Amino acid sequence: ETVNILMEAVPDTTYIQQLLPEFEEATGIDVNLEVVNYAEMHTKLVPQLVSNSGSYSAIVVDFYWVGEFFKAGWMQPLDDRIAADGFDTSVYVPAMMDLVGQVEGTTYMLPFYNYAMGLLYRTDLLEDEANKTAYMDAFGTELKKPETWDEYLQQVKFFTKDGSYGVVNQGLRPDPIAMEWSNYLFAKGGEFIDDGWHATFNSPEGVAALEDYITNLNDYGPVGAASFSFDEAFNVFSQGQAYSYITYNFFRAAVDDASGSAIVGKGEIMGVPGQTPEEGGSLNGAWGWAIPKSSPNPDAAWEFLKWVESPEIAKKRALLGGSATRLDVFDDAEVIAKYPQTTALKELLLGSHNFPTFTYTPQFVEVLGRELSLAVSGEKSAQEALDAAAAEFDELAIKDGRQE
Amino acid sequence: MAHVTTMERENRRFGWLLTAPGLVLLAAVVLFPIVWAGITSFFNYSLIFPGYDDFAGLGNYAKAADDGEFLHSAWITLLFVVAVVGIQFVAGFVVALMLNDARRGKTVYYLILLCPLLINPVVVGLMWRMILHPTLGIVNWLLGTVGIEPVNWLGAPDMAFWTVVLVDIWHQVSFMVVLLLAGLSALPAEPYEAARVDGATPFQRFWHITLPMMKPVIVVTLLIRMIFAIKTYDIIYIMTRGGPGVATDLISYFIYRRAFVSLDLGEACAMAAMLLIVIAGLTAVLWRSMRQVQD
Amino acid sequence: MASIQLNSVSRIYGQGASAVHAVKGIDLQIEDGEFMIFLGPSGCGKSTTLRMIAGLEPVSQGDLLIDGQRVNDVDPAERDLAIVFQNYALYPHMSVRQNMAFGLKLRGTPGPEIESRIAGVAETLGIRPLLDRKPSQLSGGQRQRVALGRALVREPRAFLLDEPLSNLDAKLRSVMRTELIKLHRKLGTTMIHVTHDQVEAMTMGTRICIMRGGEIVQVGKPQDVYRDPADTFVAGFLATPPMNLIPARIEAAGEGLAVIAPGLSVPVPEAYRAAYAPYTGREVILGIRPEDLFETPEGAAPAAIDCSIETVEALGPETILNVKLGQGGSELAARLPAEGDWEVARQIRLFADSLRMHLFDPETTRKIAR
Amino acid sequence: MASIQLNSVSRIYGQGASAVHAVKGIDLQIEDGEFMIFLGPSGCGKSTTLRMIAGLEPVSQGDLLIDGQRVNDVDPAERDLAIVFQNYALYPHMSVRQNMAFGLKLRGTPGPEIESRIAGVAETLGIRPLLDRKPSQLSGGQRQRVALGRALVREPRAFLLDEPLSNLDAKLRSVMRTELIKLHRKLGTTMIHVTHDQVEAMTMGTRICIMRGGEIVQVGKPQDVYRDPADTFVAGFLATPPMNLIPARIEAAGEGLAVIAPGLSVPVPEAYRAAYAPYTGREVILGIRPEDLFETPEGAAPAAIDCSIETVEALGPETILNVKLGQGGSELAARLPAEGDWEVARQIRLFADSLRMHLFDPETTRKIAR
Amino acid sequence: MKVARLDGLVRHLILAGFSASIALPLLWVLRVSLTDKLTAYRLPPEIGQIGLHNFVEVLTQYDFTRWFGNSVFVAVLATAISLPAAAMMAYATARYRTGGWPLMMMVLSSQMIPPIVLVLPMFLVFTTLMPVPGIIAITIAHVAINLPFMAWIMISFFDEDTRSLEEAARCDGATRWQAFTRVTIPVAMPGIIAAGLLGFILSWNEFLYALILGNHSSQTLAVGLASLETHAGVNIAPLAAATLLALAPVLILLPFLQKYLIKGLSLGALK
Ligand SMILES: Nc1ncnc2c1ncn2[C@@H]1O[C@H](COP(=O)(O)OP(=O)(O)OP(=O)(O)O)[C@@H](O)[C@H]1O
Ligand SMILES: Nc1ncnc2c1ncn2[C@@H]1O[C@H](COP(=O)(O)OP(=O)(O)OP(=O)(O)O)[C@@H](O)[C@H]1O
Ligand SMILES: [Mg+2]
Ligand SMILES: [Mg+2]
Repeated sequence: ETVNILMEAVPDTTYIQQLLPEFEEATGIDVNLEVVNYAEMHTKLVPQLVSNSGSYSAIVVDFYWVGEFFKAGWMQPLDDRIAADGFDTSVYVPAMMDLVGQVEGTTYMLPFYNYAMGLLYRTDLLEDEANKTAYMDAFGTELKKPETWDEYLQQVKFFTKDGSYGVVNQGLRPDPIAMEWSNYLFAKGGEFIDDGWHATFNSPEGVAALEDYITNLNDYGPVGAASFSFDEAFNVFSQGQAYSYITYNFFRAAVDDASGSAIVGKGEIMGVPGQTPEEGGSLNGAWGWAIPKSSPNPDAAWEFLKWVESPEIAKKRALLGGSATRLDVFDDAEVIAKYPQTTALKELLLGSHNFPTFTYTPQFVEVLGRELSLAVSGEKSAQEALDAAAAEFDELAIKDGRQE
Repeated sequence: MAHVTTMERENRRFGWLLTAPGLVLLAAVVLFPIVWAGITSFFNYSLIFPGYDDFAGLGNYAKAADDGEFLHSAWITLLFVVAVVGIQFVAGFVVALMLNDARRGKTVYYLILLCPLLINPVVVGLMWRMILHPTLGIVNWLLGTVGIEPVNWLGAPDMAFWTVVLVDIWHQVSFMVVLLLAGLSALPAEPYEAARVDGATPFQRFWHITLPMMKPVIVVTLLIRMIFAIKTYDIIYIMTRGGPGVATDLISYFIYRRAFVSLDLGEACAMAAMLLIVIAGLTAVLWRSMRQVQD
Repeated sequence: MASIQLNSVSRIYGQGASAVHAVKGIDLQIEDGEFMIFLGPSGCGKSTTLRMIAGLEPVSQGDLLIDGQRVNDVDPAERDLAIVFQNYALYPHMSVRQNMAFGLKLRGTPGPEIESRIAGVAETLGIRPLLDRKPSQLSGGQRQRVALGRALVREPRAFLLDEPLSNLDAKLRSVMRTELIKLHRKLGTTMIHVTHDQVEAMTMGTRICIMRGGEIVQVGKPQDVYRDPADTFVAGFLATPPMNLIPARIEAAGEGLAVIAPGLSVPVPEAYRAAYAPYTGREVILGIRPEDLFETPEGAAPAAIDCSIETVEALGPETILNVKLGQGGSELAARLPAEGDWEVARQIRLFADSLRMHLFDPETTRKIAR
Repeated sequence: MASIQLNSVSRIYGQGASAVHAVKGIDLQIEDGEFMIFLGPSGCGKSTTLRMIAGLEPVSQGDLLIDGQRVNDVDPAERDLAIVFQNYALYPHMSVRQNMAFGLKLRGTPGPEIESRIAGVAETLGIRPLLDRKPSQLSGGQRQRVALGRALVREPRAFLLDEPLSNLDAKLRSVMRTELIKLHRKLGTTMIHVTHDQVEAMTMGTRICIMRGGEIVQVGKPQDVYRDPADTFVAGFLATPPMNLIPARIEAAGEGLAVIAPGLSVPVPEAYRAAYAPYTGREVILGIRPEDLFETPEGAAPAAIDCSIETVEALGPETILNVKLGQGGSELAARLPAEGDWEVARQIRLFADSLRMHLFDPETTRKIAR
Repeated sequence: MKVARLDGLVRHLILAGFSASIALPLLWVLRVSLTDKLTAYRLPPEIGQIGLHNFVEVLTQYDFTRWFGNSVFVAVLATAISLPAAAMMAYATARYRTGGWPLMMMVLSSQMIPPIVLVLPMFLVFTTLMPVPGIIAITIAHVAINLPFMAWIMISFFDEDTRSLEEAARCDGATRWQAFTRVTIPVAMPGIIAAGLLGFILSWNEFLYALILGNHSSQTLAVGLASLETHAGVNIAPLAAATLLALAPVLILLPFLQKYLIKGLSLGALK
């Protein structure tokens, strides 16, 4: 028997690939991982899911497809299987289960890995004595890792000098800019929606967040950041030309990869600081495992899910460098010993905010990305752009029945 | 001639016989999708709730015609197509002419200019993003060494449009060269000899002999390139995602999002149908001008 | 108006083993205003020479001079010659009118003048009703006339005509012949005319240039070449039927000499005796033109030839007899009046004027001077 | 081997106002084994007729029969005819050898036989050294020979030859003429041969078909057509120079009649008097062939003509004089011996055999029967 | 020749300038392929560690050989099938006006619609026809998409000039089919080969259908290379190496077609 899974080319996929022989040996089930570009996954999945005979036994679901897949009924509920096999879902970080586990009380997915966003910053610059004195002279406070959003912004301004930039942004539409700006929104204390699913991100906080964003991008970042995807942005950072970069947590590992980074050992990640040291501004993000309705062999797929999310394998993945979603892995001594940043990542995750997930999340990301991009390129004011996006959001929410 | 002779009937039969394999192939593979898309364009058909119970009539068309973003995309696409096809045609024709008459080095030139065509658009986009990286790219660095300020290739709306045009030209210009060169190499030599003796300068030979005799090939080349340019989407997808703002939001990418991000197939099909009508109109005009030469 | 000079001009197609030496170092001086005829067997290099003069083929070796100026490297467009191509080379996408107007337009000739020149030439060529057709809608002869017309509307320094009348009927051809001669008289433009037609060759040109295998064999006034062919090739080439060439031998006969061949014995006239004496006892080739054979004794020194009729070709105005000399002898052609009692296999006696005979050296094939 | 029959066959190119009526309902019966010559001015429809027979042009009206069977709708490939195209239509991508082998290969002729047939034909045509060249590497005459060769290697039911010798030199042409005649004798295959060459027309064919403006004017044996042209067109078309046609008038002269024209008065011989009597006092056209004009009285009824020499064309074997009749009279051509004291502007007296004169009705242009 | 030499100089200047603007970015790709990502982005450019490790990585760690094999299979097969069909269609239209222009418009209309709206129904067709669409489905799709475009290109190459040659062939006893295949096709070869080459390239680069209709074993180069752009960044150095590897075999094969593509046939012998 063969289990076919469509996956993205990310480190976590590679780790599973490495562990697969164990599974195949234990169960006699072959596993084919079909690896494609992230951008193409959705395009590739949709026809498979629409058709009543797809070829994928299991799939991985990005958090912002969840609403859509749920609404369209493309995923099989897993509760019966979980109950039958006594699979423990309580070990998952709760925010993970919210995001890529349960929808409206039914479990459709098992969280696979998280990519919550954080603030990558340069430890060497913070520790530099000259910087410390200059910073003290300028602001009268000590130069240390920022605890609040405003302190961070101050540092961004400070480090923009001598051909270096305080920050590098990923201004490409739609998802890079939308995801990145979400951190600004949360850091400024704003929220996307209220309880009644009305858009609130065009609030004064939202507008201020966008203005911060535009200032950072245009004044403290490199030319052309408005068109950067994370790759370009990270390259600027990893070439040592920027002090900070708000991005996905898996880039933390890339900082220490000598084949692509000039700042090995000089970068660290933290949660995006909020208005106060207690609040975090990070955006959460994650992938979940699911079994599609069109799965040709759901039982075998479940076998695989059980195996891949078992405590042993989850730990092995983490030890290879994988990104954890389970608290037991985060707290595992061996893992922490090998990757000291694990603790920081856990905190980051715990302090992160979720993006509104509903049927039209992808569409909303498009809209938001477009409007943010228009604002950044100066064709709309921050307020106009956010108002336009909010109006479209409300329409989508109404269409989805979330809003009266 | 009043009556149809057997031979004409035979000709006709033979024509259809030759056409049959192609038609069968097309009918088997693309007929259903086209009809399906046509029908779907009249329904509120979303992939989330697939089904034909919500008839929309011309609603999807009206919506598209009323959609500012869509119209903007159409306008941007028009500019893009004119710029890309125009520049590629002129450059491609010049190169094809030069290459056609060159005595030495043909193969080398040809191999070089064929390379871009053989590179996947996705890779082309990624490579150019790297090369045009505003701070880490070689181009801006080279410009810097001669004292030119770094160019914001993809980050500024106007520039981004032209950057995309430039990259597409780099990638596709050889398409024109290949076709036009094939056309040129099939031209008979005699009229050129006659024209040279008649005292025509190289430009006059080009204008009075090459252009008219090449017209069918030129028309087809322009037509095909135009259709492909309208369908451009990979490069946009990789390089700008339609940004910054909506500066490079070409229509194909727009329709792509409508279909696979919004999953609103009804509307996407309506937009595609509108596009089809426009292109078909253009094609008809070009085809007629081609026939004028043939007759 | 131009003089054209070829100094050891060669043209080699291709390279290496498969190279074709189409023109082999020919020397030729064509004076300004001359009407030069190129004549020679198929494939001898006539078109190639013409195309080199026009600038369409590169000159492989040698120098080509027009009006004393070396033009090997001058573009055809700047040579200002008009050419009628053997294969017509009409512009397929242009109407007959446009085909003819093209060269004039390029020279900036004003529209009305173009029109009137085309009208005139089209009238002469009888293609007036065809002016708006495309070449593909014309018959072979009509195309050829258009090709001719395209050259004639211009006023070039020289006309190069490559068999421009080959596809025309006899009547039209004779009209065209006259027109070309008239044109040449009127304009005085240098003309080079390639033809296979005996009449054209003899009547149109001021000189004939006879080529063979890429080389020039003889150049001269038509009548001179006809009367005094340089070698057996020219003798056998010019005119139809060509000069009869009979392997023979010079023998002493009494007082004088006689040319002896199977079935034939022609006494050498006194006038030639000195010239031919050194050849006594040697093989020669005897040349007699078909029109120098008569039924009745004629001319100053008639020599009788006995023969039998092999074939009779009644051409209308006259009859060509192919006759066989005596036992196993050569075949001769004789041009005789249309009416006569010609019957195949009949024995007849013909007379040749021995003053009009030619002798050639069989080794060099060259004429034995006298 | 095939008989070919055309029953009111027409060909109309195009439609409506610009339609060209290239062939206008011609009737013609070509017997099996005949050698038919098509003759006519450029654009008269010869090629079109040939192409219809070959099946390349649709027959617009009428019936085309081969061996009694209506073939209007039969595919060219099934007619099994071989054609030499006026424009050669050689396959540019094939070598000469392949060009010639193509038709045989299609018929499944075995390889060695193809080879030997090609070798034979190539030998005859003198293109053996060219067998491996591409058509673009050949001279005009060589291409034409290849085109001829391509037809000759086959053994079709009929050969259709469209001016197959027009680009060959006189010598080669006469060789080819003989070869074609031989071939026809040997195979007995029906042949249709379009030519503009007087000699070919007169010597090769069993019959000549003279066309004009899409219609057939006269069909008959070559000598018959020559001796007895149906109308002024045929009279003026066949032969170069053509028959002299002089506007004249028949008048009673004493006992008999005389044909009177400015500067000329020819008594009507007794034999014709009855036939011409009805025309007394009416305009006629007098026809005299150039070769029927002599310097000395000749023939049964010599009539003297006084004229002055206008031009002298010395062709070699003979001389063509253009003379002018008396004061403001017509111009005549006369074919006279090569040697003579011809000088432009000299007054001479020529004699015509009035038994050989023809009279034509100027209205219908048809010959007045006698 | 003096004029000719100047002419040639200008010509080669233009060609060289053009080729350079095409080739320089490719040289940059070559450079990237020989180093690592860090060095590739270093400015001012430094030589760094030069080596073939990226090529090794592409060949060993990625499914490059399979992608490449699949691409070759699909592109070659699709071109081999669609080229003759398209040539026949184009010829019928050019010579016999079969179906007239409405047919050609209809044929081309499939090209005028963004493939994105066609790919889903096509996927549905294929899933009903075969359990798992794969490389065969991709090939068939490519045949159908490239056919109209190739047919259109070729119409203009089957022009009137070949008609008289076909007539000669018909009289030589060739059927319509033989006249077409043995005379017209060879004479129109430059155009046919050009259309074939472009069809091959189109299929080689085609992404959407290959993505949607393919599965893990039938990934083509286009899809495979795209997966080197990961969520965690672009593996630019291996990508550059893979791009060059993919280029090489095609460029090696090409000179064999150059007779038709570049030199042209001298068809001056029609009359
Ligand atoms: N495609 C065509 N369209 C219109 N008219 C045509 C076409 N082809 C030929 N004609 C006309 O038909 C007439 C007959 O042409 P055809 O080729 O039969 O002449 P021909 O007797 O062979 O003349 P030639 O001796 O010059 O070859 C000519 O007047 C010609 O102009
Ligand atoms: N492109 C070529 N390549 C090789 N040989 C060639 C080429 N063109 C012509 N030739 C050869 O050169 C010789 C001269 O050709 P040319 O055309 O000058 O002959 P021609 O005297 O005009 O003959 P014709 O009377 O048959 O037209 C011929 O033997 C021909 O085969
Ligand atoms: Mg020639
Ligand atoms: Mg003809």
